[in-house]
Amino acid sequence: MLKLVLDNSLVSRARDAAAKITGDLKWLFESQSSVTIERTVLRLMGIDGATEDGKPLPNVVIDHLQEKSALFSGAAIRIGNAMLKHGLSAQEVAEKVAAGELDLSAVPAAEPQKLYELLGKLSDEMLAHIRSQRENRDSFFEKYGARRQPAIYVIVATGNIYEDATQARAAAYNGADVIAVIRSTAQSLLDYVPYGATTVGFGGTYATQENFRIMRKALDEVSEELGRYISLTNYASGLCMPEIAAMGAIERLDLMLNDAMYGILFRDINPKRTLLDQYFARMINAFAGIEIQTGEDNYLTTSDAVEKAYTVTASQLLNESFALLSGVKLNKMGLGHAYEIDPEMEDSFSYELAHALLTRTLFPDAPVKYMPPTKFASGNIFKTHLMDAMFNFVGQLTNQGVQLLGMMTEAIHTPHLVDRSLAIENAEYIFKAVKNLGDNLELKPDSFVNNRANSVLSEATVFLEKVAKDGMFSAMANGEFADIRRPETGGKGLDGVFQRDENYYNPFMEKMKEELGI
Amino acid sequence: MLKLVLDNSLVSRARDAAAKITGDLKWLFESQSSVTIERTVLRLMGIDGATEDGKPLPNVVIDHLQEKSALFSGAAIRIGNAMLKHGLSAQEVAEKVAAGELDLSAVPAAEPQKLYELLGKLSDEMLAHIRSQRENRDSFFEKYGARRQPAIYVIVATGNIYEDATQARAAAYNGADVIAVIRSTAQSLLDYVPYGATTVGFGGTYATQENFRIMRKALDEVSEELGRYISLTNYASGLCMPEIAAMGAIERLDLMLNDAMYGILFRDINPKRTLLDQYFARMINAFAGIEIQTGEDNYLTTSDAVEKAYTVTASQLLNESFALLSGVKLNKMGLGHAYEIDPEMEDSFSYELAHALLTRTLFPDAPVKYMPPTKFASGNIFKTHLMDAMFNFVGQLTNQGVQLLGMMTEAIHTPHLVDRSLAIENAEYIFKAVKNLGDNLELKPDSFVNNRANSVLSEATVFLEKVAKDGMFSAMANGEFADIRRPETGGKGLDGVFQRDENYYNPFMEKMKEELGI
Amino acid sequence: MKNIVKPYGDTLNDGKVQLSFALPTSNDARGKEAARILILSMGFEDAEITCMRDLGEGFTHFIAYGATSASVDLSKIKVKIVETPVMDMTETDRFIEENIGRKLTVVGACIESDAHTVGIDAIMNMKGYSGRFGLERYHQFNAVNMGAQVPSEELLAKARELNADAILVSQVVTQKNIHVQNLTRLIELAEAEGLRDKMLFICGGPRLSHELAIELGYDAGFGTGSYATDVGSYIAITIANKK
Amino acid sequence: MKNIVKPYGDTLNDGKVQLSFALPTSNDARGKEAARILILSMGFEDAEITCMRDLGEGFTHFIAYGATSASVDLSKIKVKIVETPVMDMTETDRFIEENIGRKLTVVGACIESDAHTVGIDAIMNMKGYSGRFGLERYHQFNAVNMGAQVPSEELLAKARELNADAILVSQVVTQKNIHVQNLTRLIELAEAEGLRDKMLFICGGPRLSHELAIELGYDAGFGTGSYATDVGSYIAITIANKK
Ligand code: B12
Ligand code: B12
Ligand SMILES: Cc1ncc(COP(=O)(O)O)c(C=O)c1O
Ligand SMILES: Cc1ncc(COP(=O)(O)O)c(C=O)c1O
Repeated sequence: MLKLVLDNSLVSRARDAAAKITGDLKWLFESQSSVTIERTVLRLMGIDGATEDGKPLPNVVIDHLQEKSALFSGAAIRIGNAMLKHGLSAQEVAEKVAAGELDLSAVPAAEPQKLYELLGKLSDEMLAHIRSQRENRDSFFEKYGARRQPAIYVIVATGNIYEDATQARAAAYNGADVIAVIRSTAQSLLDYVPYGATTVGFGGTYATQENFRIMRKALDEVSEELGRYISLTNYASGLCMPEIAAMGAIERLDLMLNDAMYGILFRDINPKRTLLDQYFARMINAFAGIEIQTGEDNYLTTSDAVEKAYTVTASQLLNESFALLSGVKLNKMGLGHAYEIDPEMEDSFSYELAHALLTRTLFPDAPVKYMPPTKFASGNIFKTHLMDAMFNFVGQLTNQGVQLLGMMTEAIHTPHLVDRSLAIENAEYIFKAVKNLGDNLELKPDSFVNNRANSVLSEATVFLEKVAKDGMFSAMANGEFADIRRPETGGKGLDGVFQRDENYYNPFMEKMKEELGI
Repeated sequence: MLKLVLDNSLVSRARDAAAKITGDLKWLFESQSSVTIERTVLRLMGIDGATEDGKPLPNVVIDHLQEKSALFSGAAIRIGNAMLKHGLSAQEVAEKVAAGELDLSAVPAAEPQKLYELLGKLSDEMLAHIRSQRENRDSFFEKYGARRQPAIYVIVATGNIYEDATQARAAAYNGADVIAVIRSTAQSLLDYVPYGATTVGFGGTYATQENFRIMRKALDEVSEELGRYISLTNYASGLCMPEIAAMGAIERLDLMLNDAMYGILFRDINPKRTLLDQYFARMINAFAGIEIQTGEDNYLTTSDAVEKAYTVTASQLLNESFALLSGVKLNKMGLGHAYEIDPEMEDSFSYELAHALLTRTLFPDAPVKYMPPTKFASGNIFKTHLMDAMFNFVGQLTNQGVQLLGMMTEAIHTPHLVDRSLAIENAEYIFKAVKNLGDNLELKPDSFVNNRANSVLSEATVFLEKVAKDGMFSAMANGEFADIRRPETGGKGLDGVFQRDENYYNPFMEKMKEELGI
Repeated sequence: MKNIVKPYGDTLNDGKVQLSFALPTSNDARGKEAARILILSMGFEDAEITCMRDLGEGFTHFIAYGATSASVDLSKIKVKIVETPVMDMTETDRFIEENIGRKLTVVGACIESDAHTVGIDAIMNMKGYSGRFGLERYHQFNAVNMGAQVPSEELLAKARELNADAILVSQVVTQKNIHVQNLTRLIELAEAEGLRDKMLFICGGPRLSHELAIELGYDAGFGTGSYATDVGSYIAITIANKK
Repeated sequence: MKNIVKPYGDTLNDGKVQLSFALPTSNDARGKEAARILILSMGFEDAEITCMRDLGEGFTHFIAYGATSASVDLSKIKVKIVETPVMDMTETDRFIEENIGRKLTVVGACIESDAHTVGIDAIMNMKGYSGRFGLERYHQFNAVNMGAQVPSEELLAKARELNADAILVSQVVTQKNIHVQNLTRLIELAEAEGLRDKMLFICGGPRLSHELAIELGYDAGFGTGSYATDVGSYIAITIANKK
């Protein structure tokens, strides 16, 4: 493969700065919790369903506890107490709360030993299920063979889960390895996860547990037909990050879009809330063996891909560092980047080659997620198809982990059946044509490509060192990320963050930490 | 640029063998002539036009001389005698012959000094015109700047010269550098050049002098509008090779498809006739500063591009050697090759890179003509567009001279206006994207690409050495070229070849030889 | 005078059109015939299926060329286009100074569920787009960009508060015609609040045209490839003319 | 039972079709409107012009998506297809031996102005195509390939001389329907010479279908992706059945 010669001192300076930035936030992870983290605990304890007017039971219960100022020790204890006291299942407890028949704050504390035994049993059961899903995935890959690299990743985005399933099956049949169900616009901003199968959405389909199940089933069937394991992915992102991660773990999603900072920067979610939520969400992903995928492409769809290339590198290093804190393995970190260079630019391919190699070189074990041209995609489908071909070329030449295929209709509509199939044909042709091309070539050390990679790295290093000095929160407040100002106390969802008390207990987090060795 | 390391001993062995093969044919060039060579002389003396039933006057005159067994000294002397005797212009002489009013064989020989003076004057005039056309071309390039490399070469093929002109102007407007007017099917096999403007043809438009003129005028106009000199090309190929070369020289075509062996192998024209005709045709091209282009693509459209890759190399070396004998400069030899590898093949791009680099490395000064995928182009226009993109990529990466653009509708119809414009867009995008990519890269000496190039070269060398031993004519008779048997006395047009007598005189050939230093 | 034209492949009025679509049919001779008949029933005179690809799930992709019998009379084409001339930044500033004599206030936003701000930013932000500065950079514009996902109510409230001369709305997402819904709602609210005639209502986005904007009750619409210069000139000249 | 279908973009029967064509119109709002109206007049319910490109010489290229109102009833589709089963080389040889008991003679050519021999070679030559041997390799076929640009008269003369069981004609060039002319001429000559019913007449080429072949008076036609196996089986079975 083509090899970059990077300035190693820059590499370690950048990594150190990232570690310092994320390390400085340990206090947050160790002392705070949020409503969605607690709702996640409820879900993992088996609470599911929604009231008649669509409010999910986990929200009903947590809102109830918050209202009663009874959330500081975490939801698990409160539910455990009620289960023991009334001899109910967790679900029954939640239903009673929803019916207004039970005030959890009024339930007396159970005998600690019994309580912890119960919580221990409940959490063991769920973690065993998640573990078994992880093993199922492993055995599928064993049976059908490992995922190809770059893996062919396509999206479905009809808004209707049943239509999505049809399109997903067709995509698999056409050669896709990974199916992403694109989420309805701005689900990020919902402080609950909708319930049940959904057939209406804008630009995508809601992430719900039932939708996950429907899609997983469709893909398991088609995997068997094709003798190739088809992976499924969705978004553990926004105000319900850990809940969706948990749903994904339960339903055996294989990858999850899960960026440490996306919510803050691109959705104006409160910084503390986001960083805290991602900590637990990633732990769940790590435990479930789910590959996380980060959203660095978002920096480039908004800003210039050459000028701001370093923000991608910086974000990757931060995402890596945050992920390590949550126990994510290096080979499950689908760090992101994107081919967003202006096609009218001379040597656009060489620039992109430099950026793509930089990512691969900095993160050799990561199944890097490579995003296609979108910003400069135009209504000229023939031209866009060619830009996607160049993207596929770089993807194969630099051996990316996951190739999120570009669609020739990117500038027009969410993908039609035909668009997706032609995108796969494009990737398969190019991948095959340049399969081992890289083995023939060497990169000149004094070449533009090598120099460009080093200069991007150097800009990223300087940036990270500044953030390390200022601290993450003030850097965000000062608009140092993506030119967007995000004050520590601004944005959505801060009221969902709370300081834990000394009795706080989250059985899942404890056990996962132990198993993940963090 | 990427550099091949070729086995130099193979290079010289191959070149030596080619020189031996072509050198062995000097007797042919020095002792024989053909009807089309003589018709060319007439044309250069200013004879043009056709009888009412469409028979061109040069044919009328030469047929007359042949019938009268009066051609052995060449046509020039006979015409000169008649001009002097009757005080007529060459054209008037021809018209009288056509009207049956003049028997050239009956005209007594003129006084030698007067005769040679007249022929000298006539030939000086025409050669001066051709020279001035060459200078015009040079000054256009000086004024507008040199041709870009790779130059963008597209075809027009409507069958109607006026429609062709519209399409050519549009193509220039869209970015084309070279326009080829594709010839009506099998004009090769006509032993005359049709006369006048034509509006009906199959798969192309007849090559006629008037059509050349119409197209040159259109392109001169558009060159001025765009401030870019648009080159024009056609086919000096088939049974009228030198006549068409002469027409092109007169009308300032800039390139000519002119292969030494195409007619023999792919049109079953007699080997002697073809090799003889190409000798004079190339001399005219050389004198006129016209870039010749050879037809190695034809080997690959019929046979497998990997298995028979060596036939391309062998043909290039022979074409080079024949061209040198005719005085063609190295920088006017547009040797051909083609991207005809099966897109379903793994590493098709690397194979092609090896072949394309081999051509560029063997002929560093040649404005190599690179032909697009045609055989594996399918009715899937999106896929074909991608194959053309890979072709454009290799073209830029290996710095080819002329890129004959592929059309996404190659497998469907002769190009529509839209197809051509999208093809140009494709090339311009890719050329720009990978403009200086090659400067970043080095080819590993032990790489597949380098080894492949050497092995093709070695197969070509072995082949050429065998042909050198057997002699060109017996090799052809034995089917060693393209697996097609072409006996020395077979094929069309042998009856048009004759042994010159000791008085033979072709003023144009003499003078051009002198000026070209051959 | 009539001027009837048809699509052009390589001969005037040959009617040649390329088509590509999926059908829920089998990838075989029957499917091909279905596609051919479908194309003929669209008024094509012939239909050459050049490619069939199996899409799975019972669908087949067809690529085809046909010669359409449809034609259009160019002499009958009427389009609504923004007709004010386009001035550059300094010209517009000078024009406002000379002809209006006060700064113009414009309030912009990407409304409702739409979060695609790049378009409105291109028009409004200092930096601009493709080398043309945005309205914030103009001396004679007071440009307020409210950003993404702004509820119509908030946009109108801000415009009322600032006594705006023009409202700029961006809509990029068009799935299920959501842009039409959103734009209609904004205008209806403005009318209900009596704001409609107090200021210019201008919308933009890649699938918007001046024509559609007029249809929806706006003063002007700007599509792909519009710049601050277009919008700025339009606002300045239109307001100067109104005076 | 009716089974009416429409093109499918991402929702059943949404009718979505992609189009691309040139019009002799300007590359501006007027041109765009002309293209839109043209598409609507082809029976599309909406027309989204996604791209306009200047082609020079007064032409503009349009790329568009539209939703067609046309549909096709699958239950009404009738296609003529070669219905004999396909056997491999050894099976065909055995079949001929057992059911006909003598070698079959076939004469092939690419007729008239057409010089594209790769297709007929793929069917006839020893080597075959895509891993399937050609008819020359079959023990029970006596295959004579006359090559390129063979005048119809010569092909018929050779077939008569060899007392052929089948004639194989290839036609690749289709510009201005030259293939239809050539194929028609051959059949007319054969009829005039009384040869038409003495042997099978089979044609092939990338733009040929069985349907078109039948229409032109041939026994069978083979298009893109046919192999010696298809043709060999068809000839063997049809001749065995005739006996
Ligand atoms: C960048 C981008 C994003 C970024 C937006 C970042 C940001 N801050 O804006 C992010 C990643 C956040 C994003 C998210 C989504 N996107 Co988006 N996105 C794009 C993309 C790639 C480019 C859009 C763009 O920036 N164009 C560049 C600007 C300069 O062009 P423009 O918007 O057309 O603006 C020009 C003119 O239209 C005009 N103009 C525009 N507005 C205005 C206003 C006025 C007043 C005036 C005068 C002029 C004017 O002037 C501008 C300059 O010339 C397009 C695909 C594409 N290539 O077009 C998809 C696209 C628009 N997105 C799409 C979708 C579906 C989404 C999501 C819903 C996906 C999902 N389910 O998560 C989300 C949700 C966003 C939401 N809630 O709206 C679809 C829309 C499909 C459709 N037709 O409905 C597209 C077409 C992609 C696709 N094929 O699926 N997206
Ligand atoms: C190779 C080729 C050539 C070679 C031919 C070499 C040779 N010995 O055959 C050369 C370079 C000589 C050539 C020349 C020309 N060509 Co050409 N050529 C092609 C090309 C690239 C490939 C054709 C091919 O070999 N296909 C592979 C074979 C295996 O496929 P096939 O022919 O379809 O055959 C299969 C089936 O159709 C079927 N089949 C075919 N025949 C038969 C017969 C029977 C009995 C049966 C049962 C089955 C059968 O079985 C085969 C195997 O599956 C096509 C473009 C393309 N990609 O298709 C243009 C193409 C066919 N050529 C074209 C043209 C215009 C020409 C020229 C006229 C150009 C010119 N003005 O000089 C000349 C003249 C040729 C002539 N007189 O006919 C056009 C035709 C346009 C049209 N639709 O009318 C095409 C489409 C290119 C283009 N877009 O312009 N060509
Ligand atoms: C990391 C990440 N999360 C979420 C989303 C989209 O989801 P939403 O619209 O709900 O923010 C994206 C979109 O690009 C993303 O990159
Ligand atoms: C060298 C050469 N001459 C001539 C031709 C075509 O002309 P014709 O059909 O008259 O042989 C070709 C076609 O590829 C060619 O390569």
